[in-house]
Amino acid sequence: MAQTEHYILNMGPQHPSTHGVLRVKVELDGERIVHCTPVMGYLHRGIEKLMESRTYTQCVPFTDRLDYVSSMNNNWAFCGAVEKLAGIEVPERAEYIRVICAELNRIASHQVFIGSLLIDLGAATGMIYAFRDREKVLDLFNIICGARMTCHYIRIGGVIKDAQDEFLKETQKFVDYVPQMLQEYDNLFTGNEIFMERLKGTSIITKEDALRFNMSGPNIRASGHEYDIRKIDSYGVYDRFDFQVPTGTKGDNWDRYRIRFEEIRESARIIQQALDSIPAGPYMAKVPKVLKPAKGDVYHRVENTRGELGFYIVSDGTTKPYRVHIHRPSFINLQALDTMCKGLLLADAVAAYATVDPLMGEVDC
Amino acid sequence: MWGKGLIEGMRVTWKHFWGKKETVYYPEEKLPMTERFRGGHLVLDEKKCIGCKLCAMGCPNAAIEVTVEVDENKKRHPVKYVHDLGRCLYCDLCIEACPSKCISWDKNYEAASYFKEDMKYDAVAECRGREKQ
Amino acid sequence: MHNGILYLVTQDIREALLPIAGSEIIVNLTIMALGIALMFGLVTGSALIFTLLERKVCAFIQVRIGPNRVGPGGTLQSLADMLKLMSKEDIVPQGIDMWLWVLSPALIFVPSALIYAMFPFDDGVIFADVNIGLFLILAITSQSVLPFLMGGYASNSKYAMIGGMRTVAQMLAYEVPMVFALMGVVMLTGSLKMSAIVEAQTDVWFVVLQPLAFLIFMVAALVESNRPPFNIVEGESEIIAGPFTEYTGMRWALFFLAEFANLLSISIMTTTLFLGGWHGPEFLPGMVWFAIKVMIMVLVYQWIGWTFPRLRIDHMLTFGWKVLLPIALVNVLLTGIGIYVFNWL
Amino acid sequence: MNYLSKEQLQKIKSQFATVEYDDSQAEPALYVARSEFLDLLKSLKEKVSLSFDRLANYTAVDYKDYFEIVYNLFSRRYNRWVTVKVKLEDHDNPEIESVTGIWEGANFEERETYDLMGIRFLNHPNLTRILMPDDYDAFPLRKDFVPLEPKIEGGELVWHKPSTIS
Repeated sequence: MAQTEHYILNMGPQHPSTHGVLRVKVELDGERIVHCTPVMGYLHRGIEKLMESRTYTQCVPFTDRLDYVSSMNNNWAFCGAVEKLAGIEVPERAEYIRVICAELNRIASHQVFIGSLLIDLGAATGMIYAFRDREKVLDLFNIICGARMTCHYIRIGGVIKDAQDEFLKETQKFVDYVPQMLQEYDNLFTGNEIFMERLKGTSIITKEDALRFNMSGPNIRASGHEYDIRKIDSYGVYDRFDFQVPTGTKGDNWDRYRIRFEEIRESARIIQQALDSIPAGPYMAKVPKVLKPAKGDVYHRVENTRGELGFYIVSDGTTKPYRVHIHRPSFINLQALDTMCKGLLLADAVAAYATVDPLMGEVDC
Repeated sequence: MWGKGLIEGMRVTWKHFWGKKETVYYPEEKLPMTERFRGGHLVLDEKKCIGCKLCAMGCPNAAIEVTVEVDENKKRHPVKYVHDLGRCLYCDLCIEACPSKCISWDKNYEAASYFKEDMKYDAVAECRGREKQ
Repeated sequence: MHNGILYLVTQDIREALLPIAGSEIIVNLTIMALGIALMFGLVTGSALIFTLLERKVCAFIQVRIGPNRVGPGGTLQSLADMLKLMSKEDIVPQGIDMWLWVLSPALIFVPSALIYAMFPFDDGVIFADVNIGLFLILAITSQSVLPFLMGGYASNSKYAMIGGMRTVAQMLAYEVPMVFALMGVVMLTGSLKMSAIVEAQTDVWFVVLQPLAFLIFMVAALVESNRPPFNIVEGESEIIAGPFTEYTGMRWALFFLAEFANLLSISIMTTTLFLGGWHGPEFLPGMVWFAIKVMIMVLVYQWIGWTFPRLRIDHMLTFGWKVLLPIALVNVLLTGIGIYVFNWL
Repeated sequence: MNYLSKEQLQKIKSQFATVEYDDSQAEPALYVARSEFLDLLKSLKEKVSLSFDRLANYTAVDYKDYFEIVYNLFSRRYNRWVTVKVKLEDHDNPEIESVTGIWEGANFEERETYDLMGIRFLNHPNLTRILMPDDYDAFPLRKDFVPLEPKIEGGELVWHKPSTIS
């Protein structure tokens, strides 16, 4: 029998659908994918190296640039690690503000996910709606810290500025708007038969595979493994809030989409509880101007919007970290891409990239 | 029934077609910036500045370059205060570091420029220009 | 006797010209030339208007304002776009099949423009009222697959190649149900002549008698003209722009023009075949009714396009062969029985 | 956040001859020799009483005269942590066995470490550069790293070692 050659297609780094500068080398047999290899490094800025030559305070703005759609969570991860290293106790109010901001950021990030998934499926209108609502969250950030994406708000020892009443009031308004917003998404595309058919049953990643590839975040939860660091290895004041960890059953694109959808709802619930019980008091611990943690190393992780974001920091007793390693969820999650895309059509591969939700700022670091 | 979701979706877009628009006519109509907004040029109050260079030291990306002169009363004054927008992270660390609270943002977000050289400006010169007006 | 306004005007011109030209052949040729010029003006003009319309409709659906800079309310935007495209550098990629590559954008416009000859715009206003009009339209539209394939093949680009291949697959899958859907209309009329089909809808529009065929036709027409949600040929998130990936400037504009000419032509076909063509209440001339209906159909097609996500190619082919074709066949059967019963009554 | 208890650490130490840890620390890291570390990791993962099923973090640190490989392990079942460290004394030619046989998910992280730190992993399925260009000839995260200078020569990008080290 005659053997046909496989068609090698380079998707990216400039491609309308790949998120940022992800390049995927796809081997095609007709329109079916035989093999796909992610190629990265186009956005490598060497943040780990840059941090080695900056003081701990100066490192925080660099974490904004990792996963630039969920900068609050990144700030929190780094600051949490440094606080652990230097033994700083964070005030109560700051912890609550952190939770509110991080969960708002989770909503915003998941909206980016929904938006980019929809544009990859060719529904530009849905994307605009998702981004329109994300804008409301960004406006909230603009009120509280003066920046929309690179917030640099959570600092070592607390938060830099107190949350104003205006912010809390506007947040309440947004939380009240969330159910209505999700209903509109449901009406426009969740119930849409074309959308369902494209997502259901495609690019399945089983629980075993997800564990094997060390995946985390919504991607592993969609496969049915309840692994949420907020729940199992709680940090901050997350243990005081009542929230569920939505899990999927099959681990297909549809599950990964629904998980994020439900997480927006849960995040809104957490924010509501935090708003109801936010205490008064200081928002910043007493932190020396020049921070000099003792010798040692620490690993601290938080549940970023994309999974488990961890900072491994080695201190040599000076004002600058000796070594920083960033455990980035998107980077690890990309390992599953080949398994997910095998045997699928090209159009599904695009949906698979979108549902794995890698963010190149974080992958390339 | 197959197709119900499609019709529901058509209804949503139909409603929005006639509904209120969210965007604005940009250059004519500008969104107001918040009180804490970080962006634009640094506004330097030349009189207040004590030339301690803490802002330049606090900057994580070396975007600020201050030249200081000591006058006859042994007081330090900034002669040049060059802020490079191309390097700036807008992280607010310089403003937080300032002991005399002499710098702030001008909140002008239209900072794009045609030439790379325009990204650098001297805040002292801008301050003097403002005073003349 | 026809009484369409345009027809009457043409007759006046003919009478005025006859003494000057002397010979009837010259008069006919002059009028023909005028008509062709008008036709091309209509096609290109409609493309300009539809670009703006498309962008405005899409903006309004997406809670945006849309183009608003060039001219009052952005009305001259498409003109500015056209000027920009014309002044662009003509980039010729390396390793292409030059002849096919150059021919493709030129040829793509031919079937799109050609079918306008068979459209009855008003009572008596039709360029070629041939007795196999509908058949000819279908035959010509199916030719549009060739330039796509040519462009895709000649571009020496992998995305373009996949796009070209997809065109063939979808064209095959949807041509057949479309023809069978239109069979119902033809059976009711008893003629393939376009004017006769419109005449037959004087009392009741075919959309009432043939609702199934109407829906099938709408879907198939969307596919034929590569409109979203069926724009898998140029599905921008998968294969950039399909066969047009390597084209720039004026060449790309020709593809663009053809796309909007196709949008107009499917709207005209829907109007003619199902919505009663130029028929409408007396207070407005037939021409105006026709234009209104076409415009509404254009808006409906754009509304559909901007609401749904794109289909996947295998779903689309399955839908065409396994759903639309059987329904179309059932429709033919039902129409046959209906006609028989009607005659028997 | 619990750390592995001292008793269990003691038990591990008794099983593996080269394991050492600082008893005075609250959360001491297990130092193990390269000859035994694969067995240790395997037993940490597979023993039911330990079941550290997740390689939460994996990295390497350059201490100028030696490298240290750090494994932060997490047990989902017992919600427990342990840190395992391996010292690589040979700074010029660091080599270690890959753990992809135990945790397949370490694949990318090991490639990253190879790319940025220059530690070679034996038995790794695909040990190529992942973030830096393929023809790059330096390891950025090492402490003695000097950036290479990119030059275009004959239409191709070539990386040059800087001639003068300042």
